[in-house]
Amino acid sequence: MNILEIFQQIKENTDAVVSFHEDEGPTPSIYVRSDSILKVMTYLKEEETMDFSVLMNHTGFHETESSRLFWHLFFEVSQDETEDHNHEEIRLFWHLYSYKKEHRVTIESSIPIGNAEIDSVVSLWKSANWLEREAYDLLGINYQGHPDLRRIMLPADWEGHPLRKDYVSPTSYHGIDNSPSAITKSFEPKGKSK
Amino acid sequence: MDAILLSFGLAPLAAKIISMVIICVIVLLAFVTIGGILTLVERRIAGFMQSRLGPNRVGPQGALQWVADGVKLILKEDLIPDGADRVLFRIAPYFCLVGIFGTMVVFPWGQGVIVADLNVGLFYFISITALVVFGVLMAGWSSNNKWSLLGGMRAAAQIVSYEIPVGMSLLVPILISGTLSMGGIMAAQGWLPWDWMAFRSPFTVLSFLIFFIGSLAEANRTPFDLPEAESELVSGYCTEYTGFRYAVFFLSEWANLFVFGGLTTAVFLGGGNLPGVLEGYTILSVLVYLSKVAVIIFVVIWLRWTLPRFRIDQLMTLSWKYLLPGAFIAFLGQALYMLMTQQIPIVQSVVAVLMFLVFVFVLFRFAIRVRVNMSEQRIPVNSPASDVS
Amino acid sequence: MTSALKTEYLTINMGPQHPSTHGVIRFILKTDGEIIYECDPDVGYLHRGIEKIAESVTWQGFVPYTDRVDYVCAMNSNLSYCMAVEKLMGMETEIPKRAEYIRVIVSELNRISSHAVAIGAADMDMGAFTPFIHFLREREHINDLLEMVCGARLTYNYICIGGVNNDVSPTFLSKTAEFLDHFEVVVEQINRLISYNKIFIGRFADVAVVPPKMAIDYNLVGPNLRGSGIKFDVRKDKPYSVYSDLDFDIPVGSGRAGTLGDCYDRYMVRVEEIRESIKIIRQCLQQIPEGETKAIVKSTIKPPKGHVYFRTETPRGDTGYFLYSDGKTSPMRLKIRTGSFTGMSIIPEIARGVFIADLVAIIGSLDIVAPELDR
Amino acid sequence: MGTYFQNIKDGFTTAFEGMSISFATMFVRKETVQYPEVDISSNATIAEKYKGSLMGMPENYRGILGVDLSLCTACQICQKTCPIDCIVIDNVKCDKTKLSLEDGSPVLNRFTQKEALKTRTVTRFDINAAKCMYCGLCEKACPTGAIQHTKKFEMNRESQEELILRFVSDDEKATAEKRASAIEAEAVAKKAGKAKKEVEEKAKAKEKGAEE
Repeated sequence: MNILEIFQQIKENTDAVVSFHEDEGPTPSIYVRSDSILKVMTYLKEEETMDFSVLMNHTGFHETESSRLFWHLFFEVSQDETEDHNHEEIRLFWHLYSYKKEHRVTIESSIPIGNAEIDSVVSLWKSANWLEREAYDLLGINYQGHPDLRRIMLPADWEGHPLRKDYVSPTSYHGIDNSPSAITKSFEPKGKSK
Repeated sequence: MDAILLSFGLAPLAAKIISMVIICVIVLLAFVTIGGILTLVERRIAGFMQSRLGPNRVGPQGALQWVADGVKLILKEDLIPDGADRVLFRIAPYFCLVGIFGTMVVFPWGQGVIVADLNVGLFYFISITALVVFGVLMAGWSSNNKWSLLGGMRAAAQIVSYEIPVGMSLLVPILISGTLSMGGIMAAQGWLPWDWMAFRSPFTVLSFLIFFIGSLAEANRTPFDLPEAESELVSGYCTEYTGFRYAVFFLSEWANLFVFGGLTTAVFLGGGNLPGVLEGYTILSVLVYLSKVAVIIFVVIWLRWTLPRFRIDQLMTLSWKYLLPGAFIAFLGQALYMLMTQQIPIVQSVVAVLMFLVFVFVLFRFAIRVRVNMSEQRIPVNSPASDVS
Repeated sequence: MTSALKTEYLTINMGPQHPSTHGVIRFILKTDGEIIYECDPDVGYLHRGIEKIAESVTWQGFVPYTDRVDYVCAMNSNLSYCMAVEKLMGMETEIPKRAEYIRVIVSELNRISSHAVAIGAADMDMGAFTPFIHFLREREHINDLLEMVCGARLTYNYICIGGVNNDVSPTFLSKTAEFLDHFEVVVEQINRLISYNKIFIGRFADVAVVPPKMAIDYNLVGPNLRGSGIKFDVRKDKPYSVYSDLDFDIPVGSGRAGTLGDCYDRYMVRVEEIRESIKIIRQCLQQIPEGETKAIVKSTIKPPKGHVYFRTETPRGDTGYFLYSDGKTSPMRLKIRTGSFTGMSIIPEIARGVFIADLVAIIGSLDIVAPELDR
Repeated sequence: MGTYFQNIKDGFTTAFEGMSISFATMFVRKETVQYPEVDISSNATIAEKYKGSLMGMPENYRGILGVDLSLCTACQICQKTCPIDCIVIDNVKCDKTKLSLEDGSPVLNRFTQKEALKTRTVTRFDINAAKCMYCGLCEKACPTGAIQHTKKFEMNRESQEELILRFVSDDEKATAEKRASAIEAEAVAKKAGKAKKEVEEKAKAKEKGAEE
C-alpha cells in the first residue's frame, strides 16, 4: 500500500484531521493535527490492512520561521491575521513500518512551542518510550500519558532543551567552567557567527 | 641450622627459636619469589596464547617485571576506604597468606624433603587452606563495597561447596595407600607413570579429574574465577584493596597455584619419586617434583586463557550434580575394584598400563589437532616482507 | 510463607566505570542477592550532542562526525549519512558504479571488523580473554586494509557525498582477497575456540529470551531482531546501493542451543553474518567495474527543502538518518536512530529475574556500543 | 539422563579443542610490533626487524597536518572547510606572483587547471593539533596542495599551547606586513597621484573652459 492509499484510508475510516503533504523532499508524509495523533496511530497499528507493527523513529525539531503549511487548513485564520499566527512551532515526525505488509509511512504533526504537548504513543509501541524520552529531553515536548517521562541523555538537573534553536549553552555547570579557552577564542574565525 | 647457631655459643632454646625464625624467613622469601615469578610466567604464557609477546621490557625477556610490579605495589599509598571495618580490612589479607603459607609444613618437595611429615598431612593440608575462605569473606565484608561483598559471598559459597568433591576424591588415593601422610602417599607410588595414583584404574582417573576441577574452583582459577570475575564484579573481594595489602592477596593467589600444583603432583602424579638406581639423590628428586608441578601450573594457566567462566548457579550445579556423584562413584568403584582384584595383581598392572595408554592416545590426538590449528593460523596474510620484494 | 524477617533489595550501581559496560553506561540495579529484580539503565554519559553540532556544520563537514557516532563501524555510518543526503538531493542514481562497489566492499569489511569486536567483547565478558585478542588480531588486518584505502585506521571519513574520496588500488583488492582466504579459516577456528564451547553455550543459551513479538514491539533491529527469528535485513528487503545485484543469505536465530531469541541466537547470527559478508566481498571483488569514483558535487551543497528518513543496515542493525533541510548549507535537523538505542531500551524488560552475570551476557549479546547509543 | 552424559562429553571435547587452539597459537608468529625499535613508517622499514603480518603506514596516512607555505595562496578555503575551526589564517596583500615549484614549473590549481596566482600572503597560519580530528577535508579542498597530512603522529607536549602549530614566524610576519603596508602605501600614492592628475586635468579643463 503506498502512502496515498494509506492517507485515503485514514481519511475515510477515522474522524481525524489529516492532510497529504508531498512538497517537501523525496518522502511524502501525512500531516495529522496534534489532537488526533493517538487516534490515527491506533488506527494504523490496530487495523489489519495497515498493520504498522514498528515505530522506527520518532523525532521533532524546532521550526523558527513557522512554515504555517497547514495552519490555515485547520484553524480559522483570517488572511490579515496571519502575522499573529507566525508562531514558532515544533514539528514532529513518526516513521512507521510494517514487517508483514512491507510498507512504510511518515506521519507528521506540529505543536506550538509555548504549549508543547502531545499524546504519547507508548501504549501502542514500547519503542516509543525511549524515543519520546529523548524528544522530551532535547526538545522539551511533554507527552501526555507517558509512563516515565524523565531526561535520558542529559543529567536530571539540566536546564533547558538543547535542540531548541533559542537554546543558549550554559557557561558553567556545577562549577565546571565551560567558557572557551584563550586558545579556542584565538581560533574563532572572524565574521563567522555560529 | 641449630648446630651452626649452637656453635656460636647460644643457649639451646634461643638457638631453636632463632633457627625457626630464619627458616620461616627463607621459606617466606622463597614463597614470595615463587608467587612473583608465577605472575610473570602467567602473563608471558597468556601473551603467547594471544599472539602477543607479553611483558618483555624489564630485564632480559621481562624477567624482572614481577620485581617492578612488587616494588610499585609496596610503594603505593595504603588506602582504607571510608566506612570500612578497619580491623577486618587490615587483617583479611593475612588470613589468605597464612592459609597458603601454612601448607608449607607438609609440602613434599621431594623424597624425604618435607618439613614435618605429619600422619594427618593431607587432612592438615585441606583444613589449613580453608583459612583462605575467612580471609576472602572478611575482605569482602569489610570493604564496605557491594561488589566486594558479592565477591566474598561467591567465594565462600564456592570454596565451601567444592571442598566436598575434592575431599571425596582425595579418599581414593588414601584408600590405595592406606595413609594420610604426604610422604606415605608419595611412597605408595612409583616413578613410572602407571604406578602413579592417577592411572591406577578408571576410578582413579575419574577421581583425579574431579580433584583437578574441584581444586581449580578452590583456587579461584578460570573457569571458576567467579569471586573476582573482572567483567561482572569489577574485581570481586579485592576491589578496594591497594598497595601492600593487595600485593599480599595477589601473592597468595599465585602461591596458591603453586600449592595446588604441588598437592596434585604429590598425591596423583608420583611426586618426586625416582627410579631405584637413583635413590638418594635428593636434588634430582626435587627437580623431578618441581618439573611435574610446573607442568600442572602450565595446564592451569593454559585453561585460564582458554575457557570462559561459569555462572554461579552452573557452578553449583557442576559441584553438586556432577562432581559429587562422580566422586562417590570413584570412591565406591575403587573400593570394589580393589576388593575384586586384590588376589590378582597382574590385572591391576594391566589396567594401569592401559589407562596410561589411553592418556597417551589422548595426547596423540591432541598433537594432531595442534598441528591442524597451527597450519590454519599460518595461512599467509598481508605480510609486509612479501610486499617489499 | 511470609516471614516476619524484614528484607530489602540491594541497590547496586553498575557503571559508569565498570569493565563490561562497553563504554560508559550505568545500570542502577535492584537485586535480591545476585538476582536482578529491577534494572534501570542510565544512559547519556557519552552524549556529545552530535545532533546539535550538525546544525552548525556544513553538509559535507558532518561526514567526519558520523565516524564518531559509531566508531566501531565508521564506514557504515559514513555510508548511511551520505546515502541519506544523496537521497535528499535526489542524486542517488548519479553515483558511479565503481564507487558503489567500493562502498559495499569497505562497509562489509567494516561490518566484519565490527562483528569481530562484538563477538570478541561478548566472549571477554564471559571471562574468555583469548578469543577477544584473536579477533582483535584479525581486525588489525582489516584496519590495515582500510588504512591503505583512506589513511586512517578508525575514523575513516572515506565515503563522501557523491561517491568515495579516492579510488582504491589493485593492491588493495588483491590483499583483500588474500585476507578473506585467511580469515575464512581463522574465524572458524576462533569459533571452535569459543562459540561452540560448552561452558560458553551454557552461559548464553536460554538467557534473556526475546520473543519475536517483543522484538518488534521494542523495534529491535539488525542481528538482535534476526536473533528472534524475524528474517528482515534492509540490505535484502529494501536494497540500497548494489546489494540487489549480490547474492547472500540472511542468517536468523532458530533456537540453536535453547529457546528462540536467547542470547546465543543473537550471538550466532553475528557469527554467521561474518560468513555472509565474506561472500558479499568476494562477489564485489569479481564484479567491480572500472570507472569514476565520485559524481560531480559542489564544494558547498544546499539540498532542497525537505525531509528524508533513510535506513541502512549497519552492524548494529537498521540505522536511520532523519534529515531535514531548509535549503541552507547546514542541516536544520539531523536525527540518528541507532541500533544500540533500541537494543538498550529492551534491557529493563529482559533483565528482570536474571543474574548479574547474565546482565553482562545481555549487554554483550545485544552489542551495545555506548557512543552510538548516546550520540 | 542422556543430556547429563552428553553435557559431560561436550564439555570435555569442546574444552579439548579450545585448548589445542590456544596451544597452537603459542607457536605461530607473534603480531606485536615493538614500536619504538621497529620503524613503522612504511612496509619496507617495518619488514626489517618485524616478523609478524601487520603492515606499515601507507603513503596516504593522515597524520599531523603540514603546510608548504611556498604553495599557499592564502585563499582560506581550508579554514572554511574545517568542521571544527582548528585552522586560522590571517593574510595581507602581497606582490602578484605566480607560484612555482622548486624546478621552476608552474603550480596548477587542481580544480580549474589554471596557473595558481598569489595576490595575498599569510601572516598567520596556525593549526590547533590538539583539536584537529584528522579528517582530511582541508587537504582535499586545498587547490594547490599546500596543506597536507604528514606521516608524523607522535606529538607529546606538556601544554596545549605547544600543540598549536605555527607555520609563519614573527619575522616573516613582520616582513610580509611591512611589504603589505608598502604596497598599500604605493596603492594609496598611486590613487592619490591618479586623483591629483584627475583634479589637475579637471582644473585644466576648467581653465580651458574659462579661457573660452
